[in-house]
Amino acid sequence: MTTQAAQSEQPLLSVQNLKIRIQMDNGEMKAVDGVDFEIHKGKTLGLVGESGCGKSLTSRAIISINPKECETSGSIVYRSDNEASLKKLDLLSLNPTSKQIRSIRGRKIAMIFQEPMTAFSPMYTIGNQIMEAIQIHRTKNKKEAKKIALEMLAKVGISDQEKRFDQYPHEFSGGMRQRAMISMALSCNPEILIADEPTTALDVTIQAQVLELMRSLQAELGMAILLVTHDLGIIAQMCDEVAVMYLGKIVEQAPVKEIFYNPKHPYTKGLLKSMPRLGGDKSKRLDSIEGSVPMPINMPPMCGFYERCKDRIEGVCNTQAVPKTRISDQHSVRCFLYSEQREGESQ
Amino acid sequence: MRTMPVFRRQKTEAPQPVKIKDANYSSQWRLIYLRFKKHKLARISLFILAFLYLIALFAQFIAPYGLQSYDSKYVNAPPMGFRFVDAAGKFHIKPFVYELQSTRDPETMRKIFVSNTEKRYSLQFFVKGEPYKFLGLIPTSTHLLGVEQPGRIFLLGTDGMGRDLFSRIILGSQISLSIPLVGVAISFVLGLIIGGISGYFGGWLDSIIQRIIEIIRSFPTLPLWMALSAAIPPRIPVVTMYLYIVIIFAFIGWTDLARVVRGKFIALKNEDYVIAAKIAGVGNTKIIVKHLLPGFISYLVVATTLAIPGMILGETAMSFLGLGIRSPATSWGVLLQEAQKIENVALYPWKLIPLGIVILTVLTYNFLGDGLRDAADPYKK
Amino acid sequence: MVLLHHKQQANGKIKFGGVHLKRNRFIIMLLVILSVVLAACTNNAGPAQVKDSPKPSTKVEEAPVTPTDAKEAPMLAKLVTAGTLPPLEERLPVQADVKIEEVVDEIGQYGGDWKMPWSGPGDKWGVGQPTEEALFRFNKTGDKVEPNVAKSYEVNADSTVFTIHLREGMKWSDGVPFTADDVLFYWEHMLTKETFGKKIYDAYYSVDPVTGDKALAEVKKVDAYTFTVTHKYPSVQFLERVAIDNKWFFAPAHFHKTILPEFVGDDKTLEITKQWGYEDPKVFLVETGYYFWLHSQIPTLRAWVAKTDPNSDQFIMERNPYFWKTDAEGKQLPYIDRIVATKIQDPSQKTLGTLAGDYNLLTFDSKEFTVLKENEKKGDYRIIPWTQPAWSSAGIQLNQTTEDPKLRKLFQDIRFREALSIGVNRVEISEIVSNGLAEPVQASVPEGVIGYQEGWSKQWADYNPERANQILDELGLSKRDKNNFRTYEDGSDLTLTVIESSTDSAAFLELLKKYYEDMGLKTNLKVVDQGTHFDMKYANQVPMTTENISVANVAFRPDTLVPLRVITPWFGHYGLYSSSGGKEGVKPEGDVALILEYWDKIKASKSVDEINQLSNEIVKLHQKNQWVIGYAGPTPVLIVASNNVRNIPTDAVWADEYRSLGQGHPSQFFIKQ
Amino acid sequence: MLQYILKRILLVIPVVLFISFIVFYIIQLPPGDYVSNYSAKMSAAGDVMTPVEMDEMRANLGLDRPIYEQYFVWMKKIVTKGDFGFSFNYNKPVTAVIKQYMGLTLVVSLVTMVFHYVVAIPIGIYTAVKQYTAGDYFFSGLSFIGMATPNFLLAIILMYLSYTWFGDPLLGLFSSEYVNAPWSMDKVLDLMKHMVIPVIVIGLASTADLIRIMRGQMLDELNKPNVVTARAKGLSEFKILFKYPTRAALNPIVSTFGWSLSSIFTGATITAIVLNLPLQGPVMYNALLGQDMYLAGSWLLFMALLTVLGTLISDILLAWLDPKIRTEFRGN
Repeated sequence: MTTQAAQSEQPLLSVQNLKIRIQMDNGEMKAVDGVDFEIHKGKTLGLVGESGCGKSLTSRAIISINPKECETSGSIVYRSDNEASLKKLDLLSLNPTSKQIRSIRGRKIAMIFQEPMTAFSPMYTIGNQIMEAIQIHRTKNKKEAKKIALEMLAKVGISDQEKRFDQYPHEFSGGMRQRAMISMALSCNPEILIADEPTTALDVTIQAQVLELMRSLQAELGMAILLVTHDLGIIAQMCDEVAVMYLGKIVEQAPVKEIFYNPKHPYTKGLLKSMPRLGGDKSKRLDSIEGSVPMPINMPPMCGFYERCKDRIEGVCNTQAVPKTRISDQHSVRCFLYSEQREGESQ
Repeated sequence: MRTMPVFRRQKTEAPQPVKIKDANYSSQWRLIYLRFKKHKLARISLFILAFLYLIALFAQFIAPYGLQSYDSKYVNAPPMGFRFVDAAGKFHIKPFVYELQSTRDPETMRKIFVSNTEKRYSLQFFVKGEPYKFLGLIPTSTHLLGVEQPGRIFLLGTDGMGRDLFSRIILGSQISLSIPLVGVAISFVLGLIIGGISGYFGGWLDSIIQRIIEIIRSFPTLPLWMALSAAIPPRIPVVTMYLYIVIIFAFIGWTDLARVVRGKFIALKNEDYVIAAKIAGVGNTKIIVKHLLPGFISYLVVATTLAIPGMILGETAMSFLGLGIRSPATSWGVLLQEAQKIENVALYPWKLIPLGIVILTVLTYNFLGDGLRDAADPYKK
Repeated sequence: MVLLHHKQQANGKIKFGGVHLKRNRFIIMLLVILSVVLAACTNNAGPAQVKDSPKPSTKVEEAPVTPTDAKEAPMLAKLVTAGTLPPLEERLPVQADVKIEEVVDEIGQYGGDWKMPWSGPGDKWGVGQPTEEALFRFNKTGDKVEPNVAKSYEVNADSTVFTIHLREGMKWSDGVPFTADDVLFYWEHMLTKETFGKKIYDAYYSVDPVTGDKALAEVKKVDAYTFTVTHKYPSVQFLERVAIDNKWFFAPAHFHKTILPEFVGDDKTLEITKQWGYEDPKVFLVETGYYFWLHSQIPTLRAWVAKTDPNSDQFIMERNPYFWKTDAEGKQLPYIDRIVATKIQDPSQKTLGTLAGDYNLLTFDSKEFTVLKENEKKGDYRIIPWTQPAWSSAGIQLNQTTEDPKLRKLFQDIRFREALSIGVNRVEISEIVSNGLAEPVQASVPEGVIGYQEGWSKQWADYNPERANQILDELGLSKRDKNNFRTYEDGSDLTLTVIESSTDSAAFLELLKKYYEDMGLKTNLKVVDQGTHFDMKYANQVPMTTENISVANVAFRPDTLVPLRVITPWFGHYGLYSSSGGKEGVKPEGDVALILEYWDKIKASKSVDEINQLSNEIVKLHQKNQWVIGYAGPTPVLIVASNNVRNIPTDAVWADEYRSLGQGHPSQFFIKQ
Repeated sequence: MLQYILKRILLVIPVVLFISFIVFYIIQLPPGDYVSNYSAKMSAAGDVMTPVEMDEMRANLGLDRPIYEQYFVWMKKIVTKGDFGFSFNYNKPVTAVIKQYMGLTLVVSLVTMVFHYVVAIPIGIYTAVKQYTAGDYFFSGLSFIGMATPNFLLAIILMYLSYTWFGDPLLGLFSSEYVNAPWSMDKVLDLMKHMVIPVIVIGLASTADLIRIMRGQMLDELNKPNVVTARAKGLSEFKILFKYPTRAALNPIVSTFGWSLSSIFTGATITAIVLNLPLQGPVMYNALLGQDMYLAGSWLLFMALLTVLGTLISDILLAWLDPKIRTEFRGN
């Protein structure tokens, strides 16, 4: 993990008050309810939370590829570091099928997905699908595009690139497919790589190799990474900064060390406790957080974690929206335990 | 398809079961039902179909007249509705209908129908009429609606022999709504199994089945029907005959579905999850049913709903050979066949109403299929 | 093209995936324009070609208005000036021998096409009968024959020697003279040698009044235009019977000499057969010998000569330049230039084509009357009903020799037939089956036809179900099975089976089944294809069927009333007994045997009155026994003619013997320009 | 792949031969034969044939010999002399009859088939992409009407409407004056005008199935993750739609594509009869009805060949279209 200069530098991408609402039969689901974070050059931000907490929707909203049922609002400001024309651009303001957003997708902000098998179309060779992005963003000439693609395949550690280039997704193993996915994403050397649970579908050994590959590529190409996962182990290994999400909100955000050694929010603590420890007592059952994630539909203003929180304060946590409290300049938490003002004065 | 298993009720191994509070974890079918309910059009279609089948069930009771109510006085009469206000402007609570008198235009010999405003016949319910067996069991002769004797009510007009078209449509629905489904089901099952085996096992079994399919497809059906029409005993009940035809249709019709199922199976059989199931020792049939079939439920649903119109109308092509439904029994196909004369299109257009009914049925089946297709598709958010 | 809207982002911001309503209206508007354009181009293509004066390149362009005194069609006048055709005088027979054809309304104009629908070469008689030119043809009233191809004839006292004179200077359609040699050739080398698949016709035999054995006539040539036919025994109706059986008693000798095996040898004939595209010489000789009018290569005496291949979609016959008839003003007939027979495959096309004016002269069954009458003005045509000598338009024939002995006894019992007759409401049948056109009467010889019997049409014609049931009980059919159907006395099952070869009479049979079953007689209806029905009739397996009797004069054509061979369902295998000379079939007794006796007397009778008297006896026997039950009287055949098609008689009789439309002498039909 | 195709082509010959025998047997199945049909028609027209004449005709046409003998004679003639036998009805060699109707049949069938695929696939895609919008209902409704209305009824209604509005019911393929006229611009225009109703009748009915199938398949593919990946790469909606979901959706359509080969040559039979189109379908229909043995037999042999080849073509297309199957072949 490379430690970087202080936050004073301009962030590559700053997400402010992102809200995603989905019209369901029985009301309006607030999948993402006011999320703010920033992505900095060369740094990795981890977005962690149980499935269904809105982390995937948040990551996909950046390049607005969420399905049409999602009504997205708020602002995602992108300040390109290496392209003059894109000094300051609110991605959400762009029309999802417009030329502008398309020039950013894959070229400036790339994405890799959880299920490599279904992410690739079975009908076309891996080479064809990789070249596609290159031919849109970098060069129209086929030979040149193929050369770049082969380079990328080599860079991600795939051997015998010539043969592999003409093979189909079903002829690749799980790990190799994910590597091909990464090579595709990075083929136009984007500034930001969004990785939506990149290794969940892989077994542990391959997982480590892929993560190691991502770290080395980050070091070499200097792109920022937004890593979406539910696996705290990966967070520890990869991320510089972590944002814990619960029920569409970021409940705690801090540098990775702070989260692991000085967790504040009861949910974060619960998550950490349920992680298997090296040398832990094997006979004892891992304790898990009681209850399950409620559906964020027509939720009254209260803390989402209230039902399952051991340290909840009756009358406070379940009566009003929880404001965000800043513990230190890099560490903030959304919980009344740490908020001085209890009766609703939000910061 | 992959994520479908996720919804499956988790078999928890833990000693004390985790308390499941709300409906987040429900069985796959319940989920499909939930999403199906969301599908407005499919719900309406389901309602219409249920209504049609209800009428078909109580056809004899609902239809005011029977199949053999020939009446030369009312040949090719236009539809007539109920009235509330009579010629003198007086309003009547009970809707009524005038006595229909028919004369012949001396020059064109066309039947002219004039309502005689003096005689009024009011609507009656549970009126006495053609004897029949209610649900095939209880002999009775009460009909749902009718008019005072000797008045006649032809809601949708009459056909070339003076029979009430409204009654014939309803009575025809008994056959046209039931038997074609048998045919569709048979060809569906055959196509699925044979196509599946051919696609799944491949190799010599596949080529044999493909050759059999080719032989069946190049069968000339016409001589078959002619041989059948000569061989069928005349007194055979209409329904059984129609059943034979539909079964034969099914035995010839399944090849299309089999071809597609084979194509799909070949494509899906090397999917990881299928191989995983194989390794886990799951039996072949279970793999086909549990894993492969859900893979293209949408095509199956669409193909089934598409086969229905073909089956409903199938027997009309045979009627000129003396096969198919023979008078006095009737079906929608027969009604359409009878309407197929220039004079009907030109002079008696109401005889085309059965066409509207068949289209309605086909529409509802297809929208129902649409609803099912969407509900069963896990990827649809 | 529909998908292109994705690209335009012109009006309105499309939310991702979902499309604003504005965009939808754009698509629907696009579609509407498209369909309007499509309809427009079909629309203006339609009327742009004004219906009645299409200008296709091939049609002979209209000659200037023909001067009234021009004696030949402009089409031929052009060929005469071009020298490819000899002048009119050389083409017509000598002045005295030209046949003057009286016109029905007025002297006609030349030109135009007779457009008719036909269903291909199988429908050969549809074109064959109207264009036929027989040696002798039936006169207007249909009781006597008049010379047609023949100029005149003399008969000796005891009707054994017939001298027939031909027309001097008359020529075949290829210009070769037509002489007595052509008659002799036909007699010696074709008819007696049975080269065209037909046995020697009955008409050419005379019957010894005493022994009944038959003797073939002799034909001798007197001079180039006269020949005699000598019978051993008197054959009073020889000319009428020739006009029925053989009709044309001549053949183009010069043509047949080039193809008959007798002249060119079998292998040459085989070679010619192959050239014409046939496989089997026998079939080839039938096609050229009997159905010659379909082939352009064969010379004919008819008013129109075949031009195109009968198997193509349009069969065309053009006027015969050497046609030997003229109208009273000496103008060479026929007036109409061409017959254009367009192929159709479904009866609805005949109706639609008539409404749209695609066909200008054709015939319909009375069922289509209402549709045709309603569109008479719009279609600019008129409907001319011709009466038919049919006994009924809806009826049933009970096979008197049906296989099942119990059923045969029942069918032969006159009371059973009476019950079947009075148990059916004829008014209802007439209203539904014939739209009220047919009279609700019994099957009987209609008024104005030879053999009409007063009051016959009322016999058993009333509707009296009680009386019918009473008769059936008297016949011992009182027992009923569980579904209330009558059984024989011994309780065995009684079923009436009606076997049909088409679904045309489906409505009539449905009603009949209702009435019969109301009387307790279980009735089954079965439809089989034509071929099977024919075989079943031969094998005596058709108990009942719905064929109608239609005969102009039993003396001329006995097949429907006298069991001479297996053809008419009611006498079934009695016919086989006669045709097999008593070896097979069922021996007729009672009145049926009596009919056969009368027929033998007719064949050997000496005078026309004797023949008419005996024919009347046969018809009376039919009246007495009523083997054929009719439920609706005969309906007219409808001749539909465009209003510009003139000279069509309005009061003629439509019968096979009078060659259907031929009775109106089509060569004098004309199209008013 | 090539070796697989060769094996399949070799297999075609025995299959077609086997089918030809079954077909030959089935044509004879109904009671009676061509001669009884022929004599029935003749007696309706007044010339009655005696049983003796009928037997003589049967001997002439070789119908009195046992079926397998007739079959071998026929098959031998085909193999040795390429002579497909003789049509009794048309009194012409079978090949001549087929040639006569082949031209127009191809024109009509190809036009309707092109209409079928060119219209149905885009509409299928459109109704999938725009599911539950006015466009979707409009096209689905249209295709249902086409599917639910029997061809013969739709044809008559359209002809009658064309008669009432345009005065010409557009019977057959040419107006009466063009039937025998040599080909000219007018004749082609006239043909086009007459093609409108058949294309609508055959097109509307047959496109309905394809639209529904295409729509169902597209709905499946549109929500697949690989579409999201493509979008994440910055492809335009248009390009995504036609490259990924469409290609995958074509799988079921391709697997029955081969069989439309035989329908090209017959065209819709019943519709052709009702619209009076001089096509191959009705000719064969009547041949079967009248048991015109060699004509029907040869034609069905030709159809069997097309069906078998059609299956082969479909298999090849299936392999070419779906890489998984292709690799399976390359594998074994």
